[in-house]
Order: sequence, then structure tokens, then C-alpha cells
Amino acid sequence: MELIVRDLAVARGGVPVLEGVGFQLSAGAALVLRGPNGAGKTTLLRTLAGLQPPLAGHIGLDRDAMAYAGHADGIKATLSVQENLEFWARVFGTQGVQPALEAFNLQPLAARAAGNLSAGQKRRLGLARMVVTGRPVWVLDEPTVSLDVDAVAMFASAVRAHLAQGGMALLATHIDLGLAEAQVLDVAPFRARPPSPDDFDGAFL
Amino acid sequence: MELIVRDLAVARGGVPVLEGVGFQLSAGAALVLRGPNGAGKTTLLRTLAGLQPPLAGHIGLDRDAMAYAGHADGIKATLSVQENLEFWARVFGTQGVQPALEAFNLQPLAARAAGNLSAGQKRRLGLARMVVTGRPVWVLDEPTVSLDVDAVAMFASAVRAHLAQGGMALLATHIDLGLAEAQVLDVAPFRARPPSPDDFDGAFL
Amino acid sequence: MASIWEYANPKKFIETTDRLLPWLSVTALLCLVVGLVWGFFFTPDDYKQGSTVKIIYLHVPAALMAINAWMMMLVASLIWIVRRHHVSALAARAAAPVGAMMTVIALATGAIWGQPMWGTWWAWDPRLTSFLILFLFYLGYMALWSAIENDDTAADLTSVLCIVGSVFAVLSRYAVNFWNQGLHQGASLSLDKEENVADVFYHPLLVSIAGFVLLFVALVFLRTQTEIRARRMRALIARERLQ
Amino acid sequence: MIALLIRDLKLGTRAGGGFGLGLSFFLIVVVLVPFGVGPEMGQLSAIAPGILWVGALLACLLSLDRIFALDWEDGSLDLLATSPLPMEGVASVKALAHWLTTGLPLVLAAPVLGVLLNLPQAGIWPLIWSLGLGTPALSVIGTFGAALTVGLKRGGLLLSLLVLPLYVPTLIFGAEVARRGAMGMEIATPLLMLAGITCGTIALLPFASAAVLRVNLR
Amino acid sequence: MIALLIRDLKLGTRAGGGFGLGLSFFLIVVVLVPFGVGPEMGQLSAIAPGILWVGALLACLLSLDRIFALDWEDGSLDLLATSPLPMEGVASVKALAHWLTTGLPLVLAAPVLGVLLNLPQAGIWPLIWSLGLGTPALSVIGTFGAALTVGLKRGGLLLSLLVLPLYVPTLIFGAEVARRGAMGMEIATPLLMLAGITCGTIALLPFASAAVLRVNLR
Amino acid sequence: MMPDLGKYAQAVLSSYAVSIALLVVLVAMSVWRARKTRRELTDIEQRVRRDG
Ligand code: HEM
Ligand SMILES: Nc1ncnc2c1ncn2[C@@H]1O[C@H](COP(=O)(O)OP(=O)(O)OP(=O)(O)O)[C@@H](O)[C@H]1O
Ligand SMILES: Nc1ncnc2c1ncn2[C@@H]1O[C@H](COP(=O)(O)OP(=O)(O)OP(=O)(O)O)[C@@H](O)[C@H]1O
Ligand SMILES: [Mg+2]
Ligand SMILES: [Mg+2]
Repeated sequence: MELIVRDLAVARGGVPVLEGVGFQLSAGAALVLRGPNGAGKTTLLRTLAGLQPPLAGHIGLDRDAMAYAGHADGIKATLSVQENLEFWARVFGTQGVQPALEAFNLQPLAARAAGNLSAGQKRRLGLARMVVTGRPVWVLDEPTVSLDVDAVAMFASAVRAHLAQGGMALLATHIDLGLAEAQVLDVAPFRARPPSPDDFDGAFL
Repeated sequence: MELIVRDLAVARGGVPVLEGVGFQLSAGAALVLRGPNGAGKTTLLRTLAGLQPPLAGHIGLDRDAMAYAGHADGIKATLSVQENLEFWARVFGTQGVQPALEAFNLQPLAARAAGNLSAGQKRRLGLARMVVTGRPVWVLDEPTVSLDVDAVAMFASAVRAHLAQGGMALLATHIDLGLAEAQVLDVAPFRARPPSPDDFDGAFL
Repeated sequence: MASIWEYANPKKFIETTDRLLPWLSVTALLCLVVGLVWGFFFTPDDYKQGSTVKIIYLHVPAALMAINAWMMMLVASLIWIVRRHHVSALAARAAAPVGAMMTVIALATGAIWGQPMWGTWWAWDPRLTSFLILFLFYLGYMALWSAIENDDTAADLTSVLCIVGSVFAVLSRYAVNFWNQGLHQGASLSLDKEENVADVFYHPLLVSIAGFVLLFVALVFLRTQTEIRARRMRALIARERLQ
Repeated sequence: MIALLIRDLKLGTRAGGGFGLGLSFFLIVVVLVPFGVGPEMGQLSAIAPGILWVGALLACLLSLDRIFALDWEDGSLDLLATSPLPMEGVASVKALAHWLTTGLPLVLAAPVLGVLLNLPQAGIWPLIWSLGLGTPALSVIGTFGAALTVGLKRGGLLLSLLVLPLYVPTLIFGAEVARRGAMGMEIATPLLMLAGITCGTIALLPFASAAVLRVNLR
Repeated sequence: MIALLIRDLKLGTRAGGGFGLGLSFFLIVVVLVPFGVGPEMGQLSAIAPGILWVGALLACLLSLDRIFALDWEDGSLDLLATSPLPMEGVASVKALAHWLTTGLPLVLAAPVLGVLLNLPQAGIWPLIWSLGLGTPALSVIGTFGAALTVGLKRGGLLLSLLVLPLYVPTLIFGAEVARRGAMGMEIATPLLMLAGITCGTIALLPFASAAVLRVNLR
Repeated sequence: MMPDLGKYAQAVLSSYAVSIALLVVLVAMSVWRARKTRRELTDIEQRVRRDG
């Protein structure tokens, strides 16, 4: 399995943000996206995950292979940690949430209502969801926000375990994850040039 | 004028967060609060600003001397930058928003609707409000979030100008502001000890 | 004799009520059984209302308790606002569902009674209408309690709601009176002997009312204990998070 | 899909889930109307079916914004969109969950509240029938409206405005059934129309809702 | 204080400000009712004053959650609380702004919509009087409810549940004035009561609102 | 033993049935919740004492 992206252009709020993005990722590899605030990392990841159509270009893998985790974790405050995970397991048709709980050291919290977790614990729950999906390509937008050092290490080893099973991971992040083996892609050079104002068509620009 | 805080205890969501906090700040001085996430900096600042009552202790200055700026900027998206500032000027009974606009280089944006600003520009507008209040004690919670380097320098010089006029500033922040002259208070040592579980009273602990 | 406020200590409250509860519940049950059995089996039919008069042994005590429960909540709310004793706020919270249930019973028995007497389940009579409004107040009060996470905030807000609501409940009562003159009986439990219902009906009614009062007190004690424990549980969980 | 339904029902019935709020609102509207139009039973009984229908419709309407807004705010909707569930399925399940937590209680409560408005005995079954057949359409149409306005801040009132015109046909036929029933007339024709509307919306609208949701998620 | 009023009015009338939404809701309720109760003019005209009052009340109700929620979300409320304005003043100004953007338009629109419901000529002035005197009370009471529920997620329906019973006296007297007026009867007594309620709430409730707001800001 | 309730038997009996049922429900709910919280609190107290 391989993820090949060629000449991708993405837009946010009607404005092209990135264009000409291309990379190639094979099974067992990870790609880290970097770039300043507002560069378009989130937009790119959402496009790859199939949440929005690309402006142009080609994504060489079905969106059904991807599992996406964005800025928000989609956690229901009134359900317990276990219930939250079990719900996603059932949606994705997988069984058993124990491995996911273990990977992020959530067993002691399993029965706690998710609303009573601290921000970092919530984030760990959000990441544990990725394990539960059973999908090969993880698309993660700033996964380590509000995690402390131990939890970041936990996360890195979860990603490594996933890669070792032949999975892939795409991550946007500002910090160092300790994933030395990952490729890095800086999106800044792909910033979309504003179209010429004479080109009065399509997007009226 | 002097701000003397003695033996202050503050609580958030019914749980004591900090206790025994004490410091002294004289006119023209600044105090930077530091501490890990969730230590209670925000709670402490809200208490000082009079938004919530302290659990115990004494704050030796009237809350009418303080101007507070929190995580949220209170910006109205449909009003222009100038209108936003003018509103606060009238509320605080001061005149003229020009100095504030200048201090944060907002003149070029004065007529722009505040909703169309980038995150950093919004933050600059939020900080310009402090200048407009005309109050001697600035209470600032993470003022530099989403500011770039130039804007941080702008902010530091605005604070210095305020101090030079005999004002005071209390700031909670994780980054280095370039305010070398400021005192630093780490709140971590003041963390409230959990009360003994046998103490079945008051807050039921 | 120690100050009454001593019982505002949650632990003390639980200890005291634990001792009282068995007695209370037994007497409540006894009064209820005696009152209702006496009323149901051993009273004659009214010459005008026939056997439906037996409904009075449920209807009137429930109606009384519905109002008194709100009164008790009002007092407890005031105590919380003035003296900030947590137990009183929790007692108000505990009483609300009981009061609401009493209101429902009064409404239901009244409606069932109205069918043979007035030929309709419901009429927009002032007494009936103000009861319906009281029920709405109970609903809102309980909904507000359960919507707010922070206990002290919830206690403050519900107390203010209870006070403001009481004022408006009284206002509504007058408004409703103005709006419609009703069918319902006047007060027959007044001290003036002339107006009272006949003694045959009166005595079992008193026993039944006593039963309802005792039941109410017992339930409020029990539920306040529960609220105290739940509150302590939340505090302990929060404390764990603190560490 | 069943997992989603179960989760939504759980969320709806747990603390703060809003179960019962629609019902209380219904109750309140029904109580307010006599205060407005006066206490005469004859007049109330004449307008009872209509008021009950309008009240049920408003109660339904006001609970619509919970359908997607909460999932949108906490990001669940993004995650559901990238899950194996088809968007159409999500929209249908959401509508079903809304009906079960709002519409169904309204149907069950309506006869009781009918008593307050002195609804004639004969009108009770037609009322139940019409609401039972009509409220699913209200939920499905409402889900479409909620999908349209998801992501708008305080979209509640706008949502009401968008949805209300769409509710008009359902309301007309539903209230007609209830009114004719109360007057002891024949109700087959409007009931059939109502059933037609309900089936049509259930069959078709989830596709529109799904399309609109996808647009809103971009 | 005036600055706050001007700002709120500006915000209300700019895009997305919600000005007009209450009005449209009023319109829609008034339009829906004939669909519900049937088109006979005699009956409609009898219930017209009541329906107009209930409709105005609901329109008012649904716009309540905007009073504080937006300021709460963007942090303005915190800043206002630390400003020199007293909380009581903030609560009063907010109520006034709500009345100017919602209540006043309803008062002006009511006679026009009365025509739709065949309101008798004689009832028009009493209707305007009763709404004009009553809607300020609705705004002030509603501000109290909004202050109670500020900070609750999706508190809208809860807000309705809390506020509606508080609206009952106002509604009763207001509708009574309108109804008696439409029947050509004497209206002085209920009008006086209505005025009393309005004055009382305006004088006292802002203190409760301010207290509640302070609690909610903690 | 049963008193003759005449033509109002249905009304009287149903109101007794409804009221007693409601009271029983109220009492049962209260007792059930009391038991449950008491149990949960003991659990948590033990855990807290153990973990310090
Ligand atoms: C849903 C309908 C009804 C409601 C909400 C209702 C409510 C009340 C209330 C609030 C009281 C006052 C208790 C007190 O203050 O002493 C009361 C008392 C009473 N009701 Fe009703 N009632 C209803 C229907 C009826 C009907 C249909 C009858 C009989 C025809 C009836 C007969 C009585 C009697 C005899 C009393 C005792 C009066 C007294 O001792 O004060 N009620 N009811
Ligand atoms: N909802 C929106 N509507 C319009 N434009 C938006 C919206 N959200 C973001 N943008 C703009 O789109 C551009 C790309 O944003 P994006 O969120 O992809 O950046 P990012 O690289 O993820 O930034 P960050 O590191 O801050 O997360 C930014 O310039 C931003 O101003
Ligand atoms: N709304 C709330 N309800 C209950 N507890 C809260 C709430 N907000 C914060 N807390 C808790 O109170 C504690 C102090 O939070 P506070 O926001 O003061 O921290 P902080 O030092 O400002 O952190 P940060 O650096 O992340 O801003 C934290 O442990 C947090 O879990
Ligand atoms: Mg991003
Ligand atoms: Mg903070």
C-alpha cells in the first residue's frame, strides 16, 4: 500500500492556500508536516482525509483507508471513557478497546465520565480512538497539543507500533515528537500564489 | 500606590487551586506569573481582578484600579477596530483611542471590521484596549498568545511605557517577554494541598 | 442545647437523620395506612358528592404538601443565601422532586375528581391553574439544578430562582383569580368550625395529612443525605484530580 | 448505525441531554394559550387540536439545533464524516434519534395535554394518529434544517425561520386530521396525505441533509 | 451605559445581529395558527388577541438567549464586569436593548398582523397599549432568565422553561386587556395591573439579574 | 368488606391507585438512589484513603 499525492491544491474559505503539493509515503513510514501558523497544514490534512474536495491534483489512496483526528476530539462529556471508545469501535466495526486503553494508559480512567478528564487526558482519549479505528493511515492534526512529556512519549510509541504493523501516519505539528525516522515536509514553499487580478473567472479574481 | 497581596487562597470550580499566595508590587513595577498548565494562574488573575471572590486572604488594592484582559478578547466581529476601542473608551470614561491604536500599530486597520482580522491582529486589538482603560494596574492573562515576534516587542514597549507612567502590570505567561526588569513569581509552590478526606465539612472534603 | 446551626454540618446531619429516619418512616407509614384505610373503608358517603368524597384523603394532603414543599425550599434557599450552609441548599434540592410529585398527585386526583363532579377533567379554575403553574416552577427549578455542574453556583442560582419564582407564583395566583372565577371549593380546613367539613370526614383527613407531612419529612431527610453523599463524592473526585 | 442511535439516545437521556425539555415546552405552550385566549371551555375545545399541533411543532422546532450542533462543536461530526458510516445514514439516524427523544414523547403526552384544552373524547385517537404519523416528518425536515445551519453561531432562530415554511404542509394535513377527528368527521383523506408526506420526506430528505452536511464540513 | 446601549443596538442591527428574526418568528406563528385551527373568521377573530399575545411572547422568548450569550462567549462579559459599569446597569441596559430590538418592533407589527387574524377594529388600540406596556416586562424578566442560564451550553430550551412561568402574570393581564378591548369592554383595571407589573419588574429584577450574573462569572 | 362506592367507584379507585402508585415510585426511587450513592461513596472513600 502506498499513498501518492501529486500536484494537490487546497483552498480554505474559498481562498487557495496551498498548491503543487506532492509526496509519496509507503507502508510503515510517517510524514511530519511543518510550517508557520496559517500556512495551511490543517487544510491539507482535511483535504487528504476527504473532508473537503481538493481544488486540483490527485490523492492516490481511498479515503476509507484513513482515520482523521483534528483539533477537536469528539469526546462526549457524559459518556465514560470506555463508552466513548466502544462507540467508535462499533462505528468502525472493530472489536476490543483494551489495547487502545493500554496504549495510552487510560485503564485507570476507563470508568470515569469523559467530561471530568483534564485536557491532556482528553487528548489521550482522542488519540486512543485512532488505535480503535483499525485503519492503516492515520491523519493527525497537532496530536500533541496539551500533552505533557510522558504522554508525548506514549504517543510516539503508539505511532511506532502502528508503523511497525505496516501502517502509515501523517502528522502536522509544531513540536519535536521524537520520531526521528519520519520524513518531514515543510508546506511553506507550496503557498498558493494569489491569482492575477485580470483572471476574471471562476473564483472572480 | 502599592498592591499588597497576603495569604491569598483561590479556588476554581469549587476546588482550591492555590493557597498562601503573597507578593507586593509597587508603582512602576511588573510581576510575571509562571507555572505549568493548570497550576492556577488564570484563577489567580481572575480573583485579583475581582471576577471571583478569594477563598481567603487579603488583596490590598481596590478592584477599580485594575483592568483585566483574559484569554478571550471581547472583540465584536461586526464593529470596526476603531468602534471596538471607542466603545471601551466610553465605558471607562477616557478619551481618544489614537495613542492606543499607535501603540499597537493598528492605524492601518482602524476602519477594518474586527471579524476580518487575523488572530494576531485581534490579539493586538485586545491589548490596545488596556491602554484605553486608563487604569493603573494591568492584569493580563497570556497576553502574547498568537503574537509574532514584532508584536511581542510592541507589547513589551507598551508595558514599559505604562510602567514609566507609574502603572503596574501583572502578567501570566509561558514565554519570555523581554521584560528583564519584571519580578517573577512561580505559582507552583503555592499549589493547594488537597484537604484530608476525613474533613467532612464545608466543601464536603 | 446546642445551636440549631450545628445540624448544618453535613456529617452531623447524616448522623442525626440516620437516627430519626426509622422512627419517621414507621410513623409516616402508620399514619398513612390508618388515615387512608379509615377514610376509604369507614367513612360514609357525602350526601352531595357521594363516594367521591373519599378522594379528599389523598387530594388535600397532597395539595397541602405541594405548597408547603415549595415554602420549605424557599426557606432553605434563604438560609443558603444568608448563612451559606451547604446542607440547606441540598435540602432544597432534595425537596423539589418530592414537591413536584405531590403536585402531580394533587393534580391527578383533582382531575379524576373533577370528571364526576364538574363533568370535566380540567377547568381553568384559579386554584387548579395556579397549581399547574406551581408544577412548572418545580420543573424549571429541577432542570436548573441538573443543568449546572458547579454545585455552589447551582445552589446560588436556584436559590435566586426560588425567591424570584415565589414572588411570581404569588403574582400569578392573583392574576389567575382576576382572570377567572372558579368552581373549586373554598378552604374548608379553616379554624372557623362553621365552615369545616363534617367531623366524620375531618378526623381521618387530619391523620392522612399527618401521614403526608411525615412522609415528606422522611423523604427529604433521606434525599438530603443522598445529595450530601453525592456532593461529597464529586468533591472527592475533584480532589483526586487535584493530585 | 445502531451504535450511533444508541449513543444518541444515551446522550439524550443523560443529565443535560435535553430529554424532556421539548416535552416541557409543549406543556408550557399549551398552558399559555388559555391565558391568552381566555378560559371558556367551549372555545378552547374548538381550537384544541390546532393548538396542540402548533405546540408540538414549536417544541419540535426548538429542539432541532441540538441535532447536529453538539456534535459539530466537539468535532464528532468531522470524525463521523470520515468514518465508514454513510452521511445519509448519519442524517437518518440523527432524525430517528430526534424523533425518539422529542417526537414520541410529544405524541404520548398530547392526549394528556388535550385534557387541559378540553379536547373532545372523540378527538383523542385522531390526534394521536396524526401526531404519530406527522412528527417523524417534522424530525426529518428539521434534521435537514439543522444540517443547513450547522456551524452558524446562534443559528437557532435562523433555523426556525428556515424550517417553519417547510413544516406548513405537514401542519395543515396533521391539524386537519385532528380537527376533523374532534368533530367526528371522516379523516381518511388528510391522514393519507400526511402519511404520504411522511414517507416522502423520510425517503428523500436524508440525501439532501447529507449533501448539505458535506458542504458544511468543508 | 449609553455607550453600551448604542453598541448593543449597533450589533443588533448589523448583519447577523438578529434584528428582525424575532419579528419574523412572530409573523410565522401568527401565520401558522390559522393553518392549525382552521380558517373560520369568526373563531379566529375571537382568539386573535390571545394568539397575538402568545406569539409576541414566544418571539420575545426565543431571542432571549442572545442577550448575554454572545458577550459571554467572546469574553466581553468578563470585561464589562471589571469595567466601571455597575452590573445592575449592565443588566438594565441589556434589557432595554432587547426591548428596543425585539419588543418595540413586535408592538409596531402587531396591528398589521392583527388584520391577518381578523382582529376587530376596536381591539387595535388596546392591543398596542397592552403590548407596549407589557413587552418591557417581558424583556426584563427574560434578561433575568438569560442571566441565570448564561454559560450553559445550549441553554436555550432550559431558558424557555425557566422564563415561561415567570411570564404568566404579564401574559394574563396583557391578553386580558387586549381581549376586553376587542370586545369593547372596559380595560382600565387590567391595564393598571399590567403597568404595575412592568414597573415592579423594571425596578427590582435588574438587581436579581446582576447578582446572578456575578455568580455565573465566578 | 369493600364499601359500596356506587357509580363513582371508578373515580375513587383510580385516584387511590394512581396516588399510591406515584407515592410508591417516589419512595422507591429515593431509596434506590440513596443505596446507590451510599455504595459508590464508600467505594470512593476507600480508594481515596488507600491512595492517600
Ligand atoms: C386538577 C384539579 C384540581 C386541583 C389542582 C386542585 C387543587 C387543590 C388545592 C390546591 C387545594 C387546596 C388545599 C388547601 O389549601 O387546603 C384543594 C383542596 C380541595 N379540593 Fe381540589 N383541586 C382540583 C380539583 C378538585 C375537584 C374536582 C374537587 C371536587 C369537586 C376538589 C375538591 C377539593 C376539596 C374538597 C378541597 C379541600 C378544600 C380545603 O379543605 O381547603 N378539587 N384542591
Ligand atoms: N474558517 C475559515 N474561513 C476562512 N479562512 C480560514 C478559515 N480558517 C482558516 N482560514 C485561513 O486559511 C489559512 C490556512 O489555515 P490553516 O488552518 O490550514 O493553517 P495551519 O497551517 O493549520 O495553521 P496552524 O498552525 O495555526 O494550525 C489561514 O491563512 C487562515 O487565515
Ligand atoms: N471551569 C472549570 N471548572 C473546574 N475546574 C477548572 C475549570 N477551569 C479550570 N479548572 C481547573 O482549575 C485548575 C487551574 O486552572 P487555571 O486555568 O487557573 O490554570 P492556568 O495556570 O491558567 O493554566 P494554563 O497555563 O493552562 O492557562 C486546573 O487544574 C483546571 O483543571
Ligand atoms: Mg492547524
Ligand atoms: Mg490560563
